[in-house]
Amino acid sequence: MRNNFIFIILFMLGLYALIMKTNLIKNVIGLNIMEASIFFWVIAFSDVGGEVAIHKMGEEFSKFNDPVPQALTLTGIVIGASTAALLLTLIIELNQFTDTIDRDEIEGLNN
Amino acid sequence: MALLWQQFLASFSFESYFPLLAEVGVILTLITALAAWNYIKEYKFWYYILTLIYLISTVVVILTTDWFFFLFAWEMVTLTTTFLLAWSSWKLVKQYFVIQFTGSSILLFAALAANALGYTEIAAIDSVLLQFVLIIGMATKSGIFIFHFWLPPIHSEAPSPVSAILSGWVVKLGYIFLLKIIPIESGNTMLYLLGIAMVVYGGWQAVRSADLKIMLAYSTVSQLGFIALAIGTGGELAFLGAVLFIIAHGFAKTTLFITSGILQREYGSRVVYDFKGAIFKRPLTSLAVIISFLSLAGLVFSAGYNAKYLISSAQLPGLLTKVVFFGFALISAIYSLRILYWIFIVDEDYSNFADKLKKALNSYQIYSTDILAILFGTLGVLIVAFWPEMPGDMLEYLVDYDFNIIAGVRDSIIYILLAVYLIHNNAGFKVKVRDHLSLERYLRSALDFIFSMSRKNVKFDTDKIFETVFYNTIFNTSKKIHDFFYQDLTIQLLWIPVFLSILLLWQQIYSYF
Amino acid sequence: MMETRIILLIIVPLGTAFIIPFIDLINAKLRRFFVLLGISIQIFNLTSIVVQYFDQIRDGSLFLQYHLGGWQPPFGINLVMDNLSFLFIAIVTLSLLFIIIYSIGYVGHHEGKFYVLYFIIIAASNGAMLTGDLFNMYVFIELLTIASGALIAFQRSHPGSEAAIKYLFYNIIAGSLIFFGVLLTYFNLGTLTMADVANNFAALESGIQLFITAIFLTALLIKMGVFPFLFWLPKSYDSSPAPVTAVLSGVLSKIYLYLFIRLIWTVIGFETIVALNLNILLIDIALFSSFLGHVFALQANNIKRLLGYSSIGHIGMIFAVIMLNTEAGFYGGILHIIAHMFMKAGLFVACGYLLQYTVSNHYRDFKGVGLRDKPVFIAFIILLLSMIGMPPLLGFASKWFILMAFLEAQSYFGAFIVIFGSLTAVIYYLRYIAKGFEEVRLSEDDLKMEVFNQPLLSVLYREKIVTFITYAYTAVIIIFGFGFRFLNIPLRMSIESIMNVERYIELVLGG
Amino acid sequence: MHKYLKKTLVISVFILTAIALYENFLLVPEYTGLRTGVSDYIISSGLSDTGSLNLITAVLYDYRAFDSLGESTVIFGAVSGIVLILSRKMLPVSSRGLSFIVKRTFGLVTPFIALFSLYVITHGHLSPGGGFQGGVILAVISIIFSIVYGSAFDYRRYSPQVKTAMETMGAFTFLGLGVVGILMEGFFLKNLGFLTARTGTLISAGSIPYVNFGVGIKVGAGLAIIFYSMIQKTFKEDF
Repeated sequence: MRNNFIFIILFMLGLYALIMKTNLIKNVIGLNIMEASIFFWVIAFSDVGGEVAIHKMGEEFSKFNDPVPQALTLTGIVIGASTAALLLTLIIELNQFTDTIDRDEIEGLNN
Repeated sequence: MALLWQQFLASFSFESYFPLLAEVGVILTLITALAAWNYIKEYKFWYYILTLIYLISTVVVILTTDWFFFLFAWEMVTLTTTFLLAWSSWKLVKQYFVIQFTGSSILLFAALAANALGYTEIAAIDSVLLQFVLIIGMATKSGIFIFHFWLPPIHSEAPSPVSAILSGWVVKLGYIFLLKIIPIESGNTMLYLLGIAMVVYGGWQAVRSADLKIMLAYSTVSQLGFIALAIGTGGELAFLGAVLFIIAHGFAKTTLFITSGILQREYGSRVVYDFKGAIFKRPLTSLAVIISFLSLAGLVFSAGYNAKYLISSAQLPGLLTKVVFFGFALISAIYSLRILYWIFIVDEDYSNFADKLKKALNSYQIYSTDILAILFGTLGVLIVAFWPEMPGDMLEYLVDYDFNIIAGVRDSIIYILLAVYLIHNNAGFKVKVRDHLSLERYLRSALDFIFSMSRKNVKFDTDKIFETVFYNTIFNTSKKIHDFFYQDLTIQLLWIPVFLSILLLWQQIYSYF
Repeated sequence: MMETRIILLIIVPLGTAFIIPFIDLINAKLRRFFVLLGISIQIFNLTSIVVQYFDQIRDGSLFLQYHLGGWQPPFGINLVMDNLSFLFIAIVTLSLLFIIIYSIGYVGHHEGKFYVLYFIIIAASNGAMLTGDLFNMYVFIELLTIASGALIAFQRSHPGSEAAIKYLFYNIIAGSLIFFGVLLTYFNLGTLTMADVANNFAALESGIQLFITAIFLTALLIKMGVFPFLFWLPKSYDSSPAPVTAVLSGVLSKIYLYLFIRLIWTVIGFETIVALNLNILLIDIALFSSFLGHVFALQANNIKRLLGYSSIGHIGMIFAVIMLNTEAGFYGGILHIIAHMFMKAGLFVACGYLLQYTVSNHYRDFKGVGLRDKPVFIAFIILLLSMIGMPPLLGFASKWFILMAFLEAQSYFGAFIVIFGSLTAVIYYLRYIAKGFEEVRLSEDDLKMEVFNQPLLSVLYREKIVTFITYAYTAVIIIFGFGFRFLNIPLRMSIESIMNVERYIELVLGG
Repeated sequence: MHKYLKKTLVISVFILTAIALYENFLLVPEYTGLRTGVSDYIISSGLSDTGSLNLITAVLYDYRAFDSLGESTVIFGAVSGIVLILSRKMLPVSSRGLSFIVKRTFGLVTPFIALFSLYVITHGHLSPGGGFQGGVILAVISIIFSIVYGSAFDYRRYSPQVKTAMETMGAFTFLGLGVVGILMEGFFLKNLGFLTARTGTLISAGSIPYVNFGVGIKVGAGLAIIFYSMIQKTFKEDF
C-alpha cells in the first residue's frame, strides 16, 4: 500500500510538472518523473521479499523475486531515455528559432 | 463480385412505360452527341467518354428498382453532367455541383428512411411524409418550383449541346422517378399546386425575356410544371399524359437548344429580334424551330397538344379547369409564337436570293451533323404529334383515344389570334433583353425582394448578405468552437487526467446517474 | 502453423534500416538500391504468403504463428497472423510502398536518415500488427512514436519542431500508460501473451478490469486522436513534409485502430466493455469527436490542417461504427479504414506536390494552384470528392455501409454525423477547389522568389515520380470504388476473425 | 484564463485523479507470491533452459530477446532522429580542456574504465549488468574525453563515421545472431546451443554474451553520438 501511495504522489508530481510548468525542460523532467514513478512502482510491487533473481554458483536455489518485471522495466527505462533525448533535442532545435524555452512565449505550441 | 452483378441485373424492371422512356433518353443523348461534334472543340474525346457514362447511367436510373443502384447511377449522372458543364465555365460547375449535391444528400436520407420504413424497392410510396421528403430532394435536383432558381441561369449559360442534355433529359429524370413513387390512384396535392405555380411563373418569365436561351430555360420551367401538375393529379390518363409530355418536351427542347446553338453561331447573337428573316436564310433550321415551338405552344397537330390534351382531360371537368388550362396554353403560345413572328418578318433586300441560299447551303455542308441532329429531333416531335400511339404497346390505350381535333383546331386558332395580337402590340409585357443571367444575381434579387417587403427604402449590400449567410456565419461559429477547445497547452493536456479519472471512476459515475 | 516468412516481414525492413547508415559511409549512391531492395523483398514475401495460403485466406482459416526463440507462447513472444492482421498488413504495405516511391522523388536532404526512420516505421508497424504479446506491442508502439516523432521534425523548421514536441508529449504519456497497463495486467494474471490474457481476463474482479481497460483506452484514444486528445493531430499533420504526413494519417492512425480492435475484442473482450457500461460512452465520445473534427475543419485556413481536422472526423466515425459491435458496423468501419487510408495518403501526397511553389500552406497562397498543374489538381479533386462521398468512388461505398450500420443499430445520431460530415465537407473543400482555379499573375521574379523562400527540398523534386504516385492513389480509389466488392471476402473473413476469439485463444495456446 | 484560476483547476483535477487512482489501487491485490505461470517457470527452469545464471538477462536476451531487439532499435531510431535534427550544426573547438593533472589522471584511468565496461558487458549472464549498462559506461569515456581534453579531441580520435559504423555493427551483431538462429536452430533469436560450455563460465549461455557484446557497442556508440550532437552549435552560415 505504501508503494501505491508513493507511486500516486510521484505520478501526480510528474504530471503536474508536465502540465503546469511553462519551462519545456521542466516538462521533460516531469515526463521522466512520471515514467520513473511507474518503474519504481513495478519494481517495488514485484518485490516479495526474496533475492534478485541471479543464481550463485555453489548455492542452492533460494526464494527469488520475479525476474520478468525487472527485465521489462529495464526495457522501459531505455525507451524512456531515448524519448527524453529526442525531446531534448527538439527543444534545442526549437530554441534556435525562438530563443526561449518558455511555453507561454511560444504561441505555436497551443494550436 | 458475381453477386453484385447479378443483384444489379435483377434490379431492373421492364414494366409499363419506363423502357420506352429509357429508349427516348438514349435517342436524345445520341442526338445531342451528334450536335456536339462541331460545337465541342477541345478535349472532344473526354466529352464523348463522359457522354457515354452519362448515357449508361440514365438508363440505369430509369430502369432500376434498387435504391442503391438508383442513387449510384443518379450521382453518376450528376457528376458527368457537372463535368460537361466544365466546357463552358468553372463557375457553373461549382454552382451546379453544390445544388445537386444538396439535393442528393436529402434524397440519400429519404432513400435510407424509405429503406428503413420497409420500401426496400423503388415503388409507389403511400406515406405522405416520405413523399414530401422525396419531393423536396427531387425538387432541388430537378428544379421544381421554389427550388427552380438555379435552373434558368445554368441552363442558359451552358454550352448548347450540354443545355440540350440538361434541359432535354436530365431534369426529367426526377419526374420519371416521381412517376414511380407517387401512387397512381391518389396523386399528390402539393405537387399539383407546385406544378400550377411553375407553369405560370416560368411562362411569365419566358414571355418577358427576349434572349433565346434564357427564354428556353424559363420555358423548361414552365413546361416541367405541366408534368408536375399531371403527376400531382393522379389517374391513369394523367400519368400517360405526363409520359407523353416528357417525351414530346424532350424532343422539342433538345432540338431547340441545338438550333439555338446554330443560330447563335450564325447570327452572333442570342436575342430573338436579331433572327429576322431566318426562314429565308436558314430554312431548315427555321423549320425545326417552328415545329418544335408549335409543339411547345401546344397547338393542334403537335406533340405538345396531345400531351396537354390528355392532362387536361384527366382534370375534373368544369368551366374553371377549362379557363385555367386555356390561360396556361395561351402563355406558352405567346412566347412560342413570338419567335416565329420574328422568324417570318422580312425586311431585307432579297434581290440575289439564289446566291445567298447557295452560301447558306454551303454552310450546311460544314455543319451537317448539326442539321442531322435537328432533323432527328424534329422527326421525334412529328412522330409524337401524329402517331402518339406509335412508340409501342405501352401506349396502346391511346389508339382508341379521341383527341378531339375539332376543338383543338378551334382553340389553336384562338390562341394564335390572341397571341399575334398581343405580340404585335408588344404592350404590357416589358420584354427585357437580358444578355446575362447568373445565379448570384438571381439570388441577390430574391434577397432584395424579401428585404424590400419587410423594410422599405433600405438598401442592403446583398453581396455582403450572401457572404454572411453562406460563409461568414459558419466560419465564425466554428472558429469560436475551435478557440474554445484550443485554449493553451495546459488546458489541452489537462484533458488527460480528466478523462483518465472519469474512466477510472466510471462505475461510481454510472451508478450515480 | 509455424511460418518463417512472417518474422521476415519484420526483420527485413529492420535490417534495411540498420544497413543504410553503413551504406551511406561507403557509397551514398547505393542507398536507393538498398531501399528498393528492402521494400521489394517485403512485397515478395507478402505475395508469397498470399499465394501459398490463398485458400485459407479465402475461407477465413488463415492462422500463421511464429514462436520467437522457439519458446511456447506464455513464456516467450509469439507472432500471429490471422485474417484481420493479414488484411491490415497487406494494405499498410501497399500504402507504404506508394509513399516510399513518392519519397524517392520528394526527399532531398538527409535522405539516408529519412529512410532509416521510414524503414523503422515499416518494421514497427508490421511488428505491432503481428505480435501476440502485450509487452512486445508496447515496444513497437514506442518505436513508432520515436520514428514518427523524429520524422515530423524532418524539415527542421520552427513549426516542425513545435509539432514534434507536442506530438511527443502526448504520445510519450500514452506510451507510459500502456507500459503501466501491461504491467498491471501482468501482476494480475501472471502472463503477457494476448491469448492467455484473453483466456483469463473475464475471471478478474470487475474493478480491476475497469482499471486496466481505462488505462489502455486512455492511451489508445491519445494515440488515435479522438476527442479529448485531438489537439496534437492537426499541428503535426500540418508541419511535417508530405510523405511523413501521408504516413501519419494514412498508416499510423490505422495501425492504432487495428490495435484498438485487437485489444478490445481479442484481449479484453467486448462483453467486458458492455458489462462495464463503457460502450455507449465510447460511441458518444467518438461521435462528438467526429462532429468537432468537421466543425473545426470549417474554419481552417490551411489545407493540410484542414485535412488533419477532417481526419479527426473520419477516425471518430470509424471508431464509433466499430464500437457498435455488429457485423455491418465492422464491414463499414474496416472498408472505411481502407478507403480513408488511400484517400488521405493520396491527398497529402498531392498536396505536397501542389504546394511546392507556394510560400505557405495558407488559404490565400492556394490561389491558382490548380492552374499551375491541372492534371494533378484534377486527381486532387477526385480524391476530395471521394472524401465527400461521391458515388463512383470508394468513399461513397464505405460511407454507405457505415450509414447502413448506424441505421441498423438505430443510432440516429451516428447517421446524422455521417451526413453532416459529408455536407460540411462539401462546404470546406469547395472553398479550396474554387481558390485553386483562381487566376494569379506572377512575374518571373516572383516565381524565383517563391522558390528560394522554400527549403531546398522543393527544388529537387522529381516531378514524374511524384505525379505518378498521385495518379496511383486516384486510380486505387476509382478502381475500388467500382469494385469494392473485391474486398468483400477479405473483409468478411477478417470480421469473422474479430468475432471468433475462442479460436484465436485455442490456436495460440494449443499450437 | 486567469493564472490562479487555472492553477486551482489543475490542482483540483489532480486531486480527483489521485483519488481515482487510489480507489482503483485498493482493488489490486498485493503481489504476495509467485503464481504458477511465466515467472514460476522461468525461475525454476531458467538456468537449465538458457544456461544463464542471471535470470533477468535470461529473460532479456533469450525468452524475450525480441523485445530487446526492438529496444535497441528504439535507440537506433532516436540516434538517427537526433543526428538528423541537429545535423546542421558544427562542433565548436571549445576549451583546451582541464588542467594537466586531470588529463594525465584520466589518461591513466581510461583503460580501466574501458575494461570495466567490457567486464560489465561480457558478464551480463553471470552477474548484474549486460549490454545496456556496459554500453553506457563505454559512452561515458567519450563524454569525459570531451570534458577533460576539450571537445575536439574525441571528435578527432573517433570520428562520427567510426561511431556510426560501430553502432551499425552492433545492431547487425544482434540481428545477425537472430538470423543465425533461424538458419541453425530454426527460430529467430533462438539461443545457439553449440556455443554453450559449462554453466557459470564466461563462455556459456549460448549466444547471450555475443548479443550483449553487440548491444554494448551499439549503445556506447549511440549515446556518444547523441552527446556529440547535442553539444554542437548552430552553423550560422547554413541557408
